[in-house]
Amino acid sequence: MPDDWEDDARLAPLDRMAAEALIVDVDGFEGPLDLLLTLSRTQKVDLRRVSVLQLAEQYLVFVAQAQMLRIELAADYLVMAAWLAYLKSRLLLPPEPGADGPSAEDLAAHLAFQLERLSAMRDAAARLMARDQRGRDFFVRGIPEDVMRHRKITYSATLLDLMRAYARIRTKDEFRPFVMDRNHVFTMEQALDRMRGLIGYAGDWADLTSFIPDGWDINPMRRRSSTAAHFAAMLEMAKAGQVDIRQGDTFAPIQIKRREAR
Amino acid sequence: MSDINDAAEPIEKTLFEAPPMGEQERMVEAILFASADPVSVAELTARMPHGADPAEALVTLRKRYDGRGVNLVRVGDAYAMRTAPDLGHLMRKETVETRKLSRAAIETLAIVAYHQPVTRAEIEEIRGVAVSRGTVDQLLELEWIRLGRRRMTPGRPVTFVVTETFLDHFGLESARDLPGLKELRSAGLLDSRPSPGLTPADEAEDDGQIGQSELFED
Amino acid sequence: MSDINDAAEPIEKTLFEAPPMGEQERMVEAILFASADPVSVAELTARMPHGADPAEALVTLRKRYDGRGVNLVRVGDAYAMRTAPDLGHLMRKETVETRKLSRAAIETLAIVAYHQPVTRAEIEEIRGVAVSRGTVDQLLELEWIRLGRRRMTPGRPVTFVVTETFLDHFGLESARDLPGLKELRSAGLLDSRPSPGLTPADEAEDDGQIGQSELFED
Repeated sequence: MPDDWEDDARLAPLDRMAAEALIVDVDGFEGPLDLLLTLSRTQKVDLRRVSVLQLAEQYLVFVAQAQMLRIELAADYLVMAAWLAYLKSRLLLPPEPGADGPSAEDLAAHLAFQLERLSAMRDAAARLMARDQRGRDFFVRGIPEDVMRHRKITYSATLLDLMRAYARIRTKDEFRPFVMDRNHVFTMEQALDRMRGLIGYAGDWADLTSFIPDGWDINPMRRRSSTAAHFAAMLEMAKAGQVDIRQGDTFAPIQIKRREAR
Repeated sequence: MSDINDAAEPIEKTLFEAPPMGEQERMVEAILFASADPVSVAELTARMPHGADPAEALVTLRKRYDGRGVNLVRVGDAYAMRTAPDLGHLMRKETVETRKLSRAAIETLAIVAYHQPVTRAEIEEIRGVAVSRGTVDQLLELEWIRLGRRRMTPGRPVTFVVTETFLDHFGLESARDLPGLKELRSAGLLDSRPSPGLTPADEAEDDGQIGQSELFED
Repeated sequence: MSDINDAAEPIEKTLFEAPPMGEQERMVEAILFASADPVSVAELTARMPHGADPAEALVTLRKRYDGRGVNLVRVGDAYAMRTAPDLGHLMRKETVETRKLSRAAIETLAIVAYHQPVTRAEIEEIRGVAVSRGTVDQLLELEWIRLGRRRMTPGRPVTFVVTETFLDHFGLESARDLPGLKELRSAGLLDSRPSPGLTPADEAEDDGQIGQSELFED
């Protein structure tokens, strides 16, 4: 405690009062920059000539006092304090020869610029709000007349759209006989029924084509459909272990035989 | 106008100098402009500085707006600014939107164009789906199709045919100018895979149900 | 004003005779009176008859209302009728109680107005404190600020700019008419001065790329 008192005693009474007032008000500040701007006002100089060194000291005193009073400071206040302590030491010590990075003077100048800019924006905001405002100083028409909106919709379609649409329907149409015309189709179920019945009679190897019924081997469409159906039915029966299949060569006739029951 | 003068007669004229008439006119103008409702002379008097004579200001202001785009009108016992009656048409705004016809509509239209006169049942048969009332109505409204003669079949169903407006829109001289199936195919618009077992000669056969002879009659 | 003339140049002048200028003035007057919001020259052109030149009518109409109780004011690219600011005291009845803006909101608004287009990070750097979501939301809700183009820097941050509603509210013709703008600019206080290396806010990622040339671009 004595140390703190000693610290405090080094401050001019005015500064101390200002600092104490600030401490009471810590919640009223909008961040470290706002606090620095307020502190800089105690210097009563143009912000361009503000003593950043003095400002840094004021800020550090503020933070020290806040901590002494166990006031929780937000992290960014402490980050600023650390940075200002660093800046202060850089400003007080002669520059290291060959040191990289910006000089302490550059850093100080930038801080002064930031303060000046913030201050300028606050003035600008005040001037903006002092302007004549709509609904307070000048007024709009009290009886605005609604504009009646007549929406007119025009539909567009080109000849090409029309032709495409028709082509689409006609394409659908052309496939219709294929779906409708069941008398050219031999289904796998039909073939399966037929072969199950016939296979029992054929004790030896028999050509698959011999199972195709009469009347389904002339018309190409009927022949294709019945061949496919019987082929699929044969595979189905082989899978069920009911028949054996053999083929002598590629494209040679496929032969089937009933598998002997064990 | 005598009533205005009566109402506006200031009771006490002494306390303050009334503003010059030009200023009073400006005030009345601003108040009438900004008010949501017509304003009575009594209310004007209450809102204007002491000694003002809104009735007189109203007279000059009314003259000033005479023949302008906005007029000062009397509404009952009150006054308001209103758009000149002859400019009412400016308060309407026409927006034109261009939309694409729906797929159902364009297909229906195509069927009518290629198969006219065609009944609704026939359209549905060709499209393979029901045709909604809205689709037909839309095409009727656009004046692209109209009702044709009734079909002389049981129920005497109405038929649809395309209109002059339709021909005009699509740049056709007559419905006969519509490209045929072969042309559609050679233009790549028809899927050119021939369906199995169906030769080009077969195409005529399914037109048959519609009544080939009836196609493109006028 | 050249831009206005360009916008109003009718494409086809031949079809109909444009109405005489006196009539055009009446029309502009009626349309502006009827609308509470500013009306753009393009919209005036669209609503007036073919061949009308609202830009010219606006010039004479503006003169006509000069010094009256109601004035013709320019708001960005649009025009509106507003009561003369010196008569605001008569209109107290019409005053709409607006929400009190917080200090943070007012400052943020000023920063957006003077530094636009400006990113959130830049606002925070200038204020030295984080900008709360609510502050930005409030200004967006009032339609005083809106999102501008994204900044072409890493992260492509959004920018904020002020709106026509903002200009209308504060009686500004354009963002160039902001009070003290020239002085602030010549003092270099609108520059985005990169911080020399390490800074308290450690805002290395955002500043530096703003480019003064981008400010107040149209």
